Amino acid sequence: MLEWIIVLPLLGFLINGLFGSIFPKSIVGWLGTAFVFGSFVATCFLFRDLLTSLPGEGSVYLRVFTFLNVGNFHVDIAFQFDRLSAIMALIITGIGTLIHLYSISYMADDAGLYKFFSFLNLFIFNMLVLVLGSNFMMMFFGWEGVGLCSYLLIGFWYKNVSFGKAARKAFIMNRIGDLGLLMGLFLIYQNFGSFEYTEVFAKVGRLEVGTEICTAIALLLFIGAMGKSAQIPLFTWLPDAMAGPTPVSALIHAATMVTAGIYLVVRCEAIYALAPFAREVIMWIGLATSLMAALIGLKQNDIKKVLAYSTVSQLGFMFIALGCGAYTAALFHVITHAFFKALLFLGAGSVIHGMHHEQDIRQMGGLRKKMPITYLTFLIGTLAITGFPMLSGFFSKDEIFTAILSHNRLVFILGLLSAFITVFYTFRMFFVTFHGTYRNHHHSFEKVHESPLLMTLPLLILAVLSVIGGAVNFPNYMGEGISGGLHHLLSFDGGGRFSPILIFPEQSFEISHAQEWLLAALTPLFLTIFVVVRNKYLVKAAVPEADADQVGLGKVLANKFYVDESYDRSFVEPIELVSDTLTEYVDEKAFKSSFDGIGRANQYFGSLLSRVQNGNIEYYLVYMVVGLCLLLAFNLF
Amino acid sequence: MSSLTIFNQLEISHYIYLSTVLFSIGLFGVLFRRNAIILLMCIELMLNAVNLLFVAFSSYMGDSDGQIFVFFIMVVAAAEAAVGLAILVLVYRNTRKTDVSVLDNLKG
Amino acid sequence: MIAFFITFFGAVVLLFIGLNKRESSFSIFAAGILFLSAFLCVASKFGWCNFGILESWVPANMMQFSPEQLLFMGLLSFLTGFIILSFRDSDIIGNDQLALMMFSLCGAYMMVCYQHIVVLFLGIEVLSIPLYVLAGSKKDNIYSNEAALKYFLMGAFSTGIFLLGSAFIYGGTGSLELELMGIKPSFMHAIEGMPIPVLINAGIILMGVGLLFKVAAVPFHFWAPDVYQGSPNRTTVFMATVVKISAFIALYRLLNTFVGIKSNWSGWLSILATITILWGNLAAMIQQNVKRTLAYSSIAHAGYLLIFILIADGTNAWILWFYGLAYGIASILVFSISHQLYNTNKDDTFEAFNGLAKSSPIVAIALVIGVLSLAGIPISAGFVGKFYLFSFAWQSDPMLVCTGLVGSALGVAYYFKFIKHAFLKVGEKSPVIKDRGILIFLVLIILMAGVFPWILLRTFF
Amino acid sequence: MNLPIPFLILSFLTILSALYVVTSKSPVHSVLALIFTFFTISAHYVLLNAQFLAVVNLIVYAGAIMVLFLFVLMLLNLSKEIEPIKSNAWAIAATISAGSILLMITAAFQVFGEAVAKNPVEGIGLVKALGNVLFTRFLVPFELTGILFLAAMVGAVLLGKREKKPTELSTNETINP
Repeated sequence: MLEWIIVLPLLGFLINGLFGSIFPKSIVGWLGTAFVFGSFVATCFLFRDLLTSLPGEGSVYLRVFTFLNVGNFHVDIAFQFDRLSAIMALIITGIGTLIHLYSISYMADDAGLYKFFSFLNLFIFNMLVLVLGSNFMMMFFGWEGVGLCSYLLIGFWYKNVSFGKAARKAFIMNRIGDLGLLMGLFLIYQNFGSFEYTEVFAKVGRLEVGTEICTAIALLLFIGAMGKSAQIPLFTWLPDAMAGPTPVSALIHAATMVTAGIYLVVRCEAIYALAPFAREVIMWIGLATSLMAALIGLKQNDIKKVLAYSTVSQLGFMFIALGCGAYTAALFHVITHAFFKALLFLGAGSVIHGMHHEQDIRQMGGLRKKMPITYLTFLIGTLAITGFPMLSGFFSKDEIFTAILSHNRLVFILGLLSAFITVFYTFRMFFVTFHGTYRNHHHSFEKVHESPLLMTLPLLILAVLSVIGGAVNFPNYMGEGISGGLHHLLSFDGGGRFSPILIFPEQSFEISHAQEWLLAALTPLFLTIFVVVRNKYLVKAAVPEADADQVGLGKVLANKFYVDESYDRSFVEPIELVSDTLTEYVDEKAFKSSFDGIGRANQYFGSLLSRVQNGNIEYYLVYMVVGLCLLLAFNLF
Repeated sequence: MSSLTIFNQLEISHYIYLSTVLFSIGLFGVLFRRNAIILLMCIELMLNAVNLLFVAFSSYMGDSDGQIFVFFIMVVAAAEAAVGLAILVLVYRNTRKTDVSVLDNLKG
Repeated sequence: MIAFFITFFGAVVLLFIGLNKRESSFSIFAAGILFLSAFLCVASKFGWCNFGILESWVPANMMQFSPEQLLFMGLLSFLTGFIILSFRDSDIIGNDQLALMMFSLCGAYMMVCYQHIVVLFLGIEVLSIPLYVLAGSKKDNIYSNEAALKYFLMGAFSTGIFLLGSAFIYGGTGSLELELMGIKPSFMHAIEGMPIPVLINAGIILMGVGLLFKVAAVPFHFWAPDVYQGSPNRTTVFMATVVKISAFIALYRLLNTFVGIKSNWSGWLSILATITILWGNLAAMIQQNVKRTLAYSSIAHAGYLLIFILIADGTNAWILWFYGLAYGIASILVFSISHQLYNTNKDDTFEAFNGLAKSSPIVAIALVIGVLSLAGIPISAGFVGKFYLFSFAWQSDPMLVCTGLVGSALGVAYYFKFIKHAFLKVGEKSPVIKDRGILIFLVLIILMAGVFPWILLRTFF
Repeated sequence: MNLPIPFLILSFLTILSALYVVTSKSPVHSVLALIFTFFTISAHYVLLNAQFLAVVNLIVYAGAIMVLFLFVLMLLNLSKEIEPIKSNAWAIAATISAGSILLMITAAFQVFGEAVAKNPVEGIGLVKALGNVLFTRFLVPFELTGILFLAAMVGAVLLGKREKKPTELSTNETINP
């Protein structure tokens, strides 16, 4: 069964890739979807076995063949279906199926439809290799593979426009991450003599907390995670990646690929457990990323950019949780985030589709009348991401905050701030898009239409999942969720459960009653922000400023209520100011320009080198002799 | 034999210095001149400096390998000169020049 | 030795039967001879056949035919066969050119199995002299002329440097035999506080420079981009693969003799390796011309292989063999596709690849696999080669490996240009790609070596 | 340092003529100076008891290779060509590069000395001795030079012959010494 999970998407890739051009268009999409769905069904079967099996059993190990076996090297092509990979595989194939389904309709007009579906299938295959591989090499294969697919899919619509710079930037950032990952892998091999998870973690288990080598490996692997999961300072590629088709953004850049970094850290939990310093670093970087991305998200007007920054921000939350040692919470948030972020992206795609490829929210407004299903599902997604009580996001965020609270108060407060800002910018986007009046001058309001059933069906399914997704892992005081929740699936209780997961028992995050009250008291605060945003963007129907005239903020607002003004002065304006500053100086200037700078430096050095290569043999001879002189001088004296 | 008596007075360092000087003169010529034929000649000069050094070592150590090597170097130099001059004539046919600095179309 | 005979006499026969005729059947004949010679090399390695009679008159202190050498000779012969086969439709096919390439291959054999510096020297010259001619074989093309002249002048110059080095070594160690050369310096090194004579130190550098010129290591690489660009495509790919690999084998065997005084030469060599990797990759990033890009990429690959020279200990030559195979096959693949595209589009920039995925998807996939192998992305042979290389080097020189990794990271940026142009851009013309069979075969080799590398290595080593 | 007079004179002449080769304006003068240099080098060979090589050097280099050079010079009518003079910067660069190689090597020898044992053997430079070695020990490389010559010959023909009429060879470049 395990082999089918992996082989089916590959088959889909090959069939569509090789023969797709001769198939009729209608078949191509369904074919691609069917293969992923088959993979999903296979995953479900295996997962059922896993759930019903006794602790410590039910995981499947499949060794295909030996990849390298020379000298001391021994690397197998092998797959392992354990509880962690099961959860990831379910997300990948499940959400993947829905997004394939959605794409059939969304991409229907595209000439390269078969290419699109074959790339998507290839992506699913690589992602499955990443999470199902039983050793670090397999993970690395998948890691590189998803990078390639991401590159191909981002550029899918770029046909004739040159995107050299953006691509190069994304490239350099991802390669810096990969470099860290590779060096981490080398260190692992050097110290533990194997790449196999079980062997490595067994050896790691004998080390002591704080061992330097563990810290080094943990940090290097985290650099890899930074690149893939878009953390500071390697995050700016993700917003740029939104240039790809929307289903791609939903699948790769929100639900699956970007969570590979989280998977990596959870998988290497044994190493991170011994490296408290590395965890601390992860936590602070996650916090910084989450805050900064949220602030930047406040001022974005492109609907996909808002979602992109919110993805970065949510990934930051997951890393905060990992830094606290709350692996279950992080994974839980991966799951719920996959639901609601895929929902939001697909909803945004539906809006873009309905608006004839308009992505600027300032050009929208009042869409709720025209697109009721999209509106409703988008509302659910928005509520879920903001942590509205009893929706999926509420439970996962609650769990993360519980962990943070018992770990570090300062981080808790700052994280909370970030969560508030999330509420702010998500609802801002929501209200501006769906409420108010229609503001577009290019297309008349009549032309705006609801998307076809093929697109709304995945939205509805995802909306349901976003509502009930929290049930996967109810907090303890609400009783156990499905089969005892994720804790049950993942944790180690000494009773011979399957060991590769969480070798060290996860600490339980007990909080006092007072603190529970504190958490409970947060709900009104959320509501306050909701009211503020509602007031500004719905009641007063403020339109976000164009990028050009961001100065006259006060003029836009009618001077209705004093309380509004005070809210604005005390709350909105400072935040927006910070956001502006961040967008303008930190994101644009510091990060973008520093990475552009790397690109430019490459360019500069490259052109310098090519100027040396001036075509004149006399110069070449002199260079050679000078080189020879230097060598002699270096060695003889 | 008079040459033997002279040989007995010589030190190997004299020949090392002499060959190095000759080699450097050839090298200087290669760097300094622009006419491809002269460049070729300077390279021949470098090869001769090496030959001299080989012969000197060979005589000093009483080992014939060095002199055989010189023999092979001469052989190769002849073949190289033939091919080199053929290339030069070819270039001359197309450009009417033997100045190496004229040919700088390939660069970057 | 049998490879020598077959290759040489094959070339002579080719010269006679093909007088003044130009037919592509000569290419098939030549390739057949080369595959036969490759097969016989492998066969005599496994002892399926015995050519002891031929080899008995070769003194062991001149040339040596150990299993390792046989495999290297087989590899070179195999690669040359593929080069000839995939460039059959080259616009100037002459039996004389094929014969020259085979003579050149004989030189490469000598560089592989030399035991005496005379043979190495002759090998370098037999390798180079036909190449000077082949580089200029487009006689009415000014670029080809320029390439020939540049290659010749710089090659002859580097020969002079190499010879000065061998003279120094001769004086310093008293011998020109590979076996005996290393004895004296290692002995002297073993004695505490005894300096290694200048003659030997300088000799190693000068000889090394002569060979580093052939492998195009910075700063002796300046000929490479220009000559690669100006030469006919078939010659370029021969230079980029067979010449480079054989020069590396020669360098490896030469420096391995002086392994006793490794500390004397490992310092500057690792500096050169670092510079070469960075230089090659950085300069490749801004190129628009496909051949120049590949030329700089081959310089970068020379840098990676210099890392091998630094970690070679006489038992791990299989890394070089495997890397050479992976690099050679991938280069031939990419070069031959770009050659055929050039024939259609008359455009030697990346624009020639536009729309390849649409017009001929199979070729585009072959291109992707070749490029991924050059870039060292998993499931391709290039990845496995790099992986072996870097993991062996990691033990002794982590800094160098980091440089190598940075270099490969930079490299992906320009290797993906191929994929970008082939898959994401629209082209007007639909190129005619012949010989898909050969392309697919090459792809299969890359994938086979990339997925089941150890079967290959277990079979041969 | 008591240098024997013949060595001194010969070395002086060698270096002087070599310098003339690289500095002379006229290519023909350069060729003639180079031939003279070869003569002096042959004389050095005699001093070093390498009589056979002394003769071969004259025959091969002065007799064949340099004639080839002269031939090409005459053929291309380059004897009068005044080479464009390079700027002083080039002269300085070339001098510094070549001079530093020279200095580097000689200085290294000054500092560390060289270790070559003097062990002359009577008569190794004679034809008989050399021939004996060449056709026994060095038989294989000797045979291999056959490949070299064949390759050089084919190459020179290939470059020299005219494209249109493949049978007609322009004779001058195909001469092979």
